[in-house]
Amino acid sequence: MLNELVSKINSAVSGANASLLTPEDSKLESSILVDAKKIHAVAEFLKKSKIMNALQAISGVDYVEFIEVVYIFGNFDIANPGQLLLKARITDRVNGNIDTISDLFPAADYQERECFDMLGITFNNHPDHRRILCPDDWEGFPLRKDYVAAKNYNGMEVFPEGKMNMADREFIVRQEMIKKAQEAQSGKVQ
Amino acid sequence: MSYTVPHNSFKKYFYDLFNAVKTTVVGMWITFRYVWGVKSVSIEYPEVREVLPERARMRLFNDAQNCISCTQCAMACPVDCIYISSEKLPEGAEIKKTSNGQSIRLHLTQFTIDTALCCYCGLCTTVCPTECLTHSHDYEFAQYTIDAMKYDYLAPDVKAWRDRIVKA
Amino acid sequence: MMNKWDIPGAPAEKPTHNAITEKLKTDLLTLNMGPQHPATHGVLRVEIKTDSEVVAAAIPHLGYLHRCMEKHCENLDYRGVIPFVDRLDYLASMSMEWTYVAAVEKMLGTEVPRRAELLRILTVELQRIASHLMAFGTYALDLGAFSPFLYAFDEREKILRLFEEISGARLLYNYIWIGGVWNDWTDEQLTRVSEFLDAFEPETDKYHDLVSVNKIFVERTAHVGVLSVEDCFAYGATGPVLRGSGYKWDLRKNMPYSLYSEFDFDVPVGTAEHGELGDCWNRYIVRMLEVKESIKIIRQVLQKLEPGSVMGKVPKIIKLPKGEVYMRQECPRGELGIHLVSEGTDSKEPYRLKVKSPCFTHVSMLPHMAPGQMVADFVASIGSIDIVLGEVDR
Amino acid sequence: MQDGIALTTLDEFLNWGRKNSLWPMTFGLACCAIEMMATGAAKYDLERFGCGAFMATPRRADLMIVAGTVTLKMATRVKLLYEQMAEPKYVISMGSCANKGGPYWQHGYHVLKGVDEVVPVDVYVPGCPPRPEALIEGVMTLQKKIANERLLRDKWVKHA
Repeated sequence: MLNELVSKINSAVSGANASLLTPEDSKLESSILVDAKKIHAVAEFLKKSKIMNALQAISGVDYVEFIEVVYIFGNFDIANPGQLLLKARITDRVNGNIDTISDLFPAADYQERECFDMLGITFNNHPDHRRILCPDDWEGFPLRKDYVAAKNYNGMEVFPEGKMNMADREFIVRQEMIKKAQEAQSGKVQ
Repeated sequence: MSYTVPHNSFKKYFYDLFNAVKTTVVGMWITFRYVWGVKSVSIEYPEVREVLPERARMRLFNDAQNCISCTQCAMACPVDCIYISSEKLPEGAEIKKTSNGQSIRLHLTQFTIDTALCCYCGLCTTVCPTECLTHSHDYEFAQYTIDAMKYDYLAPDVKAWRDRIVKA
Repeated sequence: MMNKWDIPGAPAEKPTHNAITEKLKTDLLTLNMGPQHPATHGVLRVEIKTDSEVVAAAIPHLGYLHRCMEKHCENLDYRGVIPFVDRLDYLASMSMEWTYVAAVEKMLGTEVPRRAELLRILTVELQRIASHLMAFGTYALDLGAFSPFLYAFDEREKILRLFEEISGARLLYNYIWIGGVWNDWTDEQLTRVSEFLDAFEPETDKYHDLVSVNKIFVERTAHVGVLSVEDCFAYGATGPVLRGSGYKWDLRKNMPYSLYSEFDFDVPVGTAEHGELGDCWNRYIVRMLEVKESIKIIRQVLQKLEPGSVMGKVPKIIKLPKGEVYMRQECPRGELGIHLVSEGTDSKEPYRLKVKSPCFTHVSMLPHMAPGQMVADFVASIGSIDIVLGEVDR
Repeated sequence: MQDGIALTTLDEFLNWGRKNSLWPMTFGLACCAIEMMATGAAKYDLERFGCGAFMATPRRADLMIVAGTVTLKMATRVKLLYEQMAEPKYVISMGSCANKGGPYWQHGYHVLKGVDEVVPVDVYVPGCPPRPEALIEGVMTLQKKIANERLLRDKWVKHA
């Protein structure tokens, strides 16, 4: 079924380069990968041809070589219910951008803002391109794999040392060191 | 529940009026019936206490006498609030047994739980092989300072504490 | 007769309210509703631009409860995620747990025993009742009625007591585990469930008499915050919001998961008895009718239950194959989706866990609903979509 | 008896008044707020302690029950609300999250590790979420604290 959809997308949108991603395990979800530049045209095609009538979520996954934007569509048609995972890959981690689809699906408005907030993907032509969950002056994109949490925000310590149970953890570390030293010593003696 | 709205506006006016009075009186009557005949549900807490179910997950308690320092609870804990450290028993020391017959091969030197971080999920108690780590039914331990929430289960006063918490 | 009132110097006609307001030019006033506001159900902050008393625009500001749950899940093993999923929608923890657990089970290919599946349905439907009772109580509280809140909480406490007996906690249960459920229900507890249902069913009629048909309540909610089916599709709304607009869609019926295909129940949609389809009253009544359907389902579960094991075979350390899965389930507030990505069998942690929360979607509809409403109606609109901020901000 | 009988009695009278009319603020943050509502509802009935009149504004409240996770975005608002309250004011930190960050302490880049970073806390109630009884016990603990306050004595009597 997804194979048909791939050929349909390819014939309707030139340059979409749609391809089917099938996992090794048959229990898992197959998805369709399209070219990031053509995402708006593909979404328009899906909406116009009534294959999918609602956008459910936009999820982003940071594989370190590229960031994958996963558009999760749902078909709320009673006769033919279904869902589709449509993916686009962005390789540029600094200036990664993709076209917005919020003019087609208003649901994408907030979802894209969340995706920007969490993974730092810029959505071109978005009507209200701001952070949504983190404060506006937040630095970094938390769900990236290389994110390091800030130590301070607005004068508040994010990880105050007194609250982190450092003594208890140090105790464990010290015990391990003593144990190792003892083992090493006993090894030498023997 | 259902009614047909009269289209005549004059009639509708009085119908709405009648309807408003009627539904309000019905609602008031339902509330008024609670004055008599309905058993009070309030639990007068400090004097009367609700009997907690057997599985209730309140404060964690570790019976250090039965602990074999396997650190499985600390591994299972999703919030890392259990701190255990242990050292090898000196050679020739007597190996004690736990109440269910497992031998204690490590000397427990620290068993601390920070209840200010604990999320009371119960994952640590299910993995405990000797069932020494349990959820007690003790929920009344509000504190004035945050440091008092960290419990050392090897502290000398733990005996008295144990008698209070574990009602065997 | 010189004029209507027969007073010399008086105008021929009484000036109408509209004529005055049309002439008057008022500046937009910015009202900040929240984060601490009794009517926003938590820490939602809505920036409202009002033209006198009429809302011209509403801008929700989210993130006041952004607890970094998705980041945490990337650092926990698959069992340890369950307590964190609990804390998403804290009014319907059981449903949250089940969706996550179902996603893991689908990747793992676990066979869940029949009794465990039935018990899951039982707990989730009880949770749906508890959650809708809470929605009923707080919605009445928002609109100025206090006693429904007390009655709803009274019944809710009985459900929570049952949950506390089987799981050990009142609110955040960690009861549904990968492969089954934690504890079995005893026969005595199951009889108490049916006793509770027998006592509770007449109570729902009381709620209808008390609130649903009450003229004040109807006036506050009918024809307020109308959302058409097209709006719902455009914004991706699900659950009672979609059904309140009259679209008969329920995942339990349309894409049955678990054992729901065996059950006989109805999908209530907005009745338009008062107001019109898609307004606050219809969204409210869908919840109240769903409670009755849940009672129906639980009764059938109690008949179908047979003794058996409640835990399937699950490896001690769970490792999932490389790939991803998107799991949807019908939760009290709409469809919850869990997008779970695993990075192959050498990792014990999820690579990414994205939660598609129904409340987040519904909050995004507020700017569409608000313009043209009175401020008091806007409060009714927020209450009718029944948001839980833990799920919105995650 | 350095403090004198009159001041002691007056103090006791004031404390008695204060501790039996603690009006909390309607201020729910997260999961614990539901348990706070349950405490205010029929079964546990916080009103029995003179503590059930939930005020919608901080200006009229004496007690702030911080029920839930305080995030960095919310922390400034919590501080603002605390400062808006009139003296005497008390804070109960309810639940693990408000105590020390709770389950979100480890990787919570956006979670404040304990509300005591921004406002002074009088009583910490443990639990995640605490049972309604535990919250009542927290209120009682606070009442115990208020009963031993030395308002007038500290003001007028000079200690050596």
